[in-house]
Amino acid sequence: MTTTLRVRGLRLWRGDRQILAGIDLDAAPGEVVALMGLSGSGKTTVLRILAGLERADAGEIQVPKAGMVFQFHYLFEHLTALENVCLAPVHVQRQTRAQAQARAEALLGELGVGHRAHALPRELSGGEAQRVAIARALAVDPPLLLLDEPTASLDPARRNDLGDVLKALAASGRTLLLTSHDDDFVRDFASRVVILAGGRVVEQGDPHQVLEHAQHEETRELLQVERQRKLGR
Amino acid sequence: MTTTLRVRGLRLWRGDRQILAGIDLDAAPGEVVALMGLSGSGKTTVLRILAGLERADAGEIQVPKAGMVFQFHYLFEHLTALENVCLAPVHVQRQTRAQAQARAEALLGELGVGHRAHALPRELSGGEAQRVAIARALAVDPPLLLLDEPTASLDPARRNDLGDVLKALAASGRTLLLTSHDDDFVRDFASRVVILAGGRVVEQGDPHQVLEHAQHEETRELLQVERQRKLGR
Amino acid sequence: MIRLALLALLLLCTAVPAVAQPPLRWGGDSEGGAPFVEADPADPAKMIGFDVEIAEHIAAELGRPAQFVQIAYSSLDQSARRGDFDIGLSGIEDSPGRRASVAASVPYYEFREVITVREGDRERFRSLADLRGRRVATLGGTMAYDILLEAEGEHGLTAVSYDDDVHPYSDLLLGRVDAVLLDHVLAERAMRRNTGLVTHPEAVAVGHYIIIAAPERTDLRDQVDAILRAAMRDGTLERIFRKWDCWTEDQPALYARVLAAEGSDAPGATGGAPLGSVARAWEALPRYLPSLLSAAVLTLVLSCAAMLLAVVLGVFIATGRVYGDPLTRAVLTVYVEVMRGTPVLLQLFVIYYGLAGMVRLPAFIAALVGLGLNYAAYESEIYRSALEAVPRGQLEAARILGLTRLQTLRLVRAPQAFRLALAPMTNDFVALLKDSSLVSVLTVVELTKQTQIFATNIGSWLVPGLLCAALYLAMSLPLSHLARRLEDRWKVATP
Amino acid sequence: MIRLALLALLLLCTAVPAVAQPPLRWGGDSEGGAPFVEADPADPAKMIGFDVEIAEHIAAELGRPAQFVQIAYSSLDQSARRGDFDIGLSGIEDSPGRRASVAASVPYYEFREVITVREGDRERFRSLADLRGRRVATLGGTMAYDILLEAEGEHGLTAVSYDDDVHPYSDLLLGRVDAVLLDHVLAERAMRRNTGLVTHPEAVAVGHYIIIAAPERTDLRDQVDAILRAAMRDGTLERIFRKWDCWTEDQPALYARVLAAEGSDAPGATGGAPLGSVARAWEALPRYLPSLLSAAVLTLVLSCAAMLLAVVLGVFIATGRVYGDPLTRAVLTVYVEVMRGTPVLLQLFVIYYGLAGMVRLPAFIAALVGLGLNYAAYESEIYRSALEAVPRGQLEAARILGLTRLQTLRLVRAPQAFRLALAPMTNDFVALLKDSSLVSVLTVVELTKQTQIFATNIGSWLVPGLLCAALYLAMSLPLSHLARRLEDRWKVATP
Ligand SMILES: Nc1ncnc2c1ncn2[C@@H]1O[C@H](COP(=O)(O)OP(=O)(O)OP(=O)(O)O)[C@@H](O)[C@H]1O
Ligand SMILES: Nc1ncnc2c1ncn2[C@@H]1O[C@H](COP(=O)(O)OP(=O)(O)OP(=O)(O)O)[C@@H](O)[C@H]1O
Ligand SMILES: [Mg+2]
Ligand SMILES: [Mg+2]
Repeated sequence: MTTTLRVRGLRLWRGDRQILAGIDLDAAPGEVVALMGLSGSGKTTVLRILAGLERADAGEIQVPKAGMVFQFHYLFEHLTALENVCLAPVHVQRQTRAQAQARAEALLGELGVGHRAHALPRELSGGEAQRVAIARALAVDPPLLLLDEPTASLDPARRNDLGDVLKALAASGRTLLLTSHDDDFVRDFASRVVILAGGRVVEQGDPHQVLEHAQHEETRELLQVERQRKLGR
Repeated sequence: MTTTLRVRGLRLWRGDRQILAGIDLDAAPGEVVALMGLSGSGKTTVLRILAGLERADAGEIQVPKAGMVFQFHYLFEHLTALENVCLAPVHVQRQTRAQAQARAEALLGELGVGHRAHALPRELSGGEAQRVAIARALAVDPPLLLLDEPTASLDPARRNDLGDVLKALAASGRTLLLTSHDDDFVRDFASRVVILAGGRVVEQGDPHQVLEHAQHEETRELLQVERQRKLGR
Repeated sequence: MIRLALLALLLLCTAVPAVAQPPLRWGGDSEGGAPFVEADPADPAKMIGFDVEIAEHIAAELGRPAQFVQIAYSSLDQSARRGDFDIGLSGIEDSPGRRASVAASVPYYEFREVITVREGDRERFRSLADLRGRRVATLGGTMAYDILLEAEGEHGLTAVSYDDDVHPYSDLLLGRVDAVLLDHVLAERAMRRNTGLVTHPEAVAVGHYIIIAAPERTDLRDQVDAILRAAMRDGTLERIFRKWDCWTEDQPALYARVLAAEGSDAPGATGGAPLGSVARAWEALPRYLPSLLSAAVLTLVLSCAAMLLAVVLGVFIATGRVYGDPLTRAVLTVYVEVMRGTPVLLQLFVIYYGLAGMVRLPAFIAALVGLGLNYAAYESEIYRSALEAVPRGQLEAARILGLTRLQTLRLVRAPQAFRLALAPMTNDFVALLKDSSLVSVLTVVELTKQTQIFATNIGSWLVPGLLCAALYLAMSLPLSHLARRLEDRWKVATP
Repeated sequence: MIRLALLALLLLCTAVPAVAQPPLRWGGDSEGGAPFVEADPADPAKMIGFDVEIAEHIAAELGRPAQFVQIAYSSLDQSARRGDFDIGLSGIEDSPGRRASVAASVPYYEFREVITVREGDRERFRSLADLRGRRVATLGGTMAYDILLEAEGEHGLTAVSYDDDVHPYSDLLLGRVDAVLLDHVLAERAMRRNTGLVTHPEAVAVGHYIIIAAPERTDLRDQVDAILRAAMRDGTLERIFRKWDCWTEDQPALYARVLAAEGSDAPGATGGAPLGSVARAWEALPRYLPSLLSAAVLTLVLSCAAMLLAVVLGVFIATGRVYGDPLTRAVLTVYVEVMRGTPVLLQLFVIYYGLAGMVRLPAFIAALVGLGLNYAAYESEIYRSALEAVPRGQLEAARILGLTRLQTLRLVRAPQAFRLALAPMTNDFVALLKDSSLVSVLTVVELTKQTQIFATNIGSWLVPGLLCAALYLAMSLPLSHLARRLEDRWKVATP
């Protein structure tokens, strides 16, 4: 198995709080790895370090060029949805404008926001903006794609559409690393789940296995109330 | 039943797109009403109109003073989490600073972000910011509380904490109107669900009833894939 | 702090007039010299001259001690309106404009406007008509100057105005001008001072000296009129003028006219807005408009070019300060602080004179470079701050997409920063239009300088000032308008 | 466009000197008058005077035609360095400072510094020591002025410097000063012009006239030296000075010394940086520093007060333009455009003179109000733009919490806008420090004006200019520093 992503002993402090206390993580082409953990457990931080937006205080990282979808989309405010998606293909990949535009329109359509292509970010609904941001990341087609809570603002229908898109991408040899609070989504679309707690990876493996029969205290805590609720129903 | 909120025939156009095509909506003290619908169906728009941030093109609205939690939190960037929560109690409700601060700390603690009270918004994780925003809205204790996707960035554990807080609020006579994509959350904590589609309310009622035995095509479409998936599992 | 407060207090106090026994404060210009007002060579603390004696006579008649107040000749009207003195007399010419803006007495002396030329030209230049194509000097703000402006059109001569009555004659001797038109009193004085000049006795026109007071002091003016009339009747005025060797046969006729008009409304006795001087300025306007307009064009070209330089340089400096290594940043910070913190005037001097050893820049280029370098410091600060205000998320999104730093700057950061920088930039451009007037020290004649020339020449700031303001406005308004339209367009894109 | 281009071209061309047959261009100031250089009253195109004859003699010896270039006396050194002429002579005094900054010839004339007083004071004031507590006039930038500055400390007199050599004597007659110290050539000329004055023949000091050239033209200077020496030997110089009635018995002794020193190194013949004049200025500095510092304090007080007014008013205007009804907005927009678009100088005039009829503001207050009102327009634009750049979500969040508009402005919008406005505001404050110099037209003596007085008095801009720049910098740097620290602190809060 060719490892695209290899992380060993990632550590990070913020002031005197240790956010990451030694994270080990691997991901190979074809995998959809889901990072789960309590809010504030450092999921976003891990993705940002992998994307090169932040520096770890310690640790080894081996990472290919990565694309990223941010938790708060960060669309370019002065450009329309379509222009947002076309920017990198035209200026980084040197595609012709027509070529880039055609692909962008296809992507936006696939994610169900084709009809908002000419809207500015501030004119989009939360879920629309989220999907435009996903389209923007997909347009450059990076070998590793980092998605931070891509399902947060999506309704169940859109969420499954996105799941299908991601699965297809993985099947074509990309590596996907995403964070999510949605255990249903993770169960349905991730090939592996990684549970983060106390700045460490406490458990990982097949989503069904991990989420239904959590071995670790922390995993149970994360899902506990949820499970109690499900049981009590 | 005293109606706190009464909306009739709400209509809104954006350019030549009709976003709202005649919404009727009621909510009484003690209710937790969940607004569901596809991304882009106008949920946020309805809340914004009720909050007085936007004007409808037509319709009657009868609405008490409302608080609101935004889809993208909109914390005051120059103030710490605690200062964000204290601002309105001190300057609008004329509480003493000590009084406001004590209550703010309690609220933040209840929502699990007490340890981040002195962080600036940009130093918070997505879920932390979301919860600070919720605390800010709760601090002024308005008779009607509008929450736009309050669960979007929350993990299952935090989500249930929030659900309990909201239920308690309703029990004390507040009216709650929230939007959500999370059918589990709605099922567990909403007293009524309202399905928005094509700019209209297509169905409403008890969440279990509506979500399990949807009468309308649009509701089924919204949940369809989800249900198929659940069945197929 | 105490020292500052004292200083401020002092400044406040100096402007508050002391109120004691009321002497008659009379204003005049002792630089004007004999026979009007001058310091007594024997006792310089004492003023002598016919205007002095008339003022003292009036004070005596009013039963008040006379107190002299030194006022520059060209400021007499203004000072009268400000109330810096009670009455003013110093060879002040009668004119409708003056009558409209201050309270004016009856005329007390009649003078003739006469032409003075070099001895060699005695026969060639006998009248204004003979002076076609020649430069004719006079004192700005006088009737003589108005006559010359008229003659520019009629006789094709060039009027040259001076701020004093000495240099017209010395420049006549030097050959810089070919004739001087001034009143016979000044001309005679000049003849005494200089040899080689000759004055034609024929009057080109006649005028009168009057006494002025603040517009609202018509009571005082009426008293002065009564005293003057009495002095005409009883020979007091004649005695004074004879003593100063200024008595001419024109005076009895003038006195007769003044005394005959007693009781009837004196001309312009009504006061009111300074319409007269405005009218005179409007009349002169067509002659000045072309040079004002071309000065405005120069100002605009200079400002645009300098602003262009400032913007380009400012962008580089700002980029360097945001992206550069610590050394680059330090060097650029020093540049900005020094250029911004020291007067541009000094910088212009350094560039024009200081660098002359290395490179002799033409004045226009030196002005452009000086203003451009100075404003670049200001612009760079605006851009730096605007660039730093672009939200980090926008830059991170660009970076993650693989945009280079330059691409990020060009495609994401600069477009968003520009919106923030637009208003301060517009401010600076509008300010630069006016600041460019500093380059007049480098002999570049731009709008302000040209206005000054105009104002000196017609002897009033009102119309030239308004016109100058209007021209500056005409340059800045389209700019503001454009900036506002751009802003409005971008506002749509604000989250 | 074509017209603009032509204009620019024209401006470019005027500065490029024509290169043809090489006449000897010699610079002098014809305003200096006889017996140095003046226009021939008989033929004003011709210059006459002993310096003219010496220049023509040198040109003849060099086999080149002589061509006169008019240069203001105080600019002679600067023009020499710029290369505006080949040699300069016009009663130019020898001094170490001058020798260090231009190429200087051997002395060709020795003069005595003498004291002139009013006839009545002949016995009272015989020496500088007699003039304790008195005002003594002279020409700025001369040796005499240096002597007076020395005497200020030693004899407790007050040195008063003038830009020309006429007014010291006329003011002496007027009693504004009690004595004049100048060289005997100027003194004698003044005695001929004025009555009532008397000059004591005793020399307070002696000095020499020299010929100057650009620092690098030592070749030319050496040729001039050779010609001057020859002219000393063969009596040419004596003949010239006798003709102009300036020959004195001091000259043969001078010539003997000059000729004896031939071959040995002439003093300061090495050229180099203008250390001499700098040294002289440093020497004069302690006398000027107090007034410069208090002028700087005045500038600072005025600027701070005006900026405060501008900020407060600017906040109100910006608020009105953002929140006001359409009429308020329109009125405020007009205010901003007019105040911003027209020169502040004009506005100061209107406030000081124009409003004098309604309210007579003290100069300092008028200056403060004028600058404040003008800058308020600029500040308001900055604030308006910054207020409008605050993200809508922040305002909506405030509104939903029940904050009033004013509370939102105060607690949310302004604090976030201020960060954006800080850099342009700092720019404006720093600019205002310099712009406040405009108020000198209202007779307020601030830093620039005081520097000018200093520079005129010591006859050089170098040290006063640097000092002035340093003082302005000293005022603006703490401000910039503070602004940057504030910005850094806020940067932390940027999303
Ligand atoms: N700039 C910062 N300064 C200080 N602390 C920070 C900063 N950014 C993040 N943190 C803290 O680091 C911790 C991890 O943040 P991170 O955003 O990685 O959490 P997360 O797992 O993504 O949470 P969520 O699910 O809420 O998005 C949080 O407690 C957060 O408050
Ligand atoms: N300012 C605007 N200009 C134009 N269209 C807008 C604007 N704001 C929202 N819209 C459009 O109105 C529709 C409804 O938006 P709204 O934000 O109410 O959707 P939503 O139901 O909240 O969706 P989501 O679940 O994605 O948040 C969307 O299609 C959106 O693109
Ligand atoms: Mg996160
Ligand atoms: Mg929404």
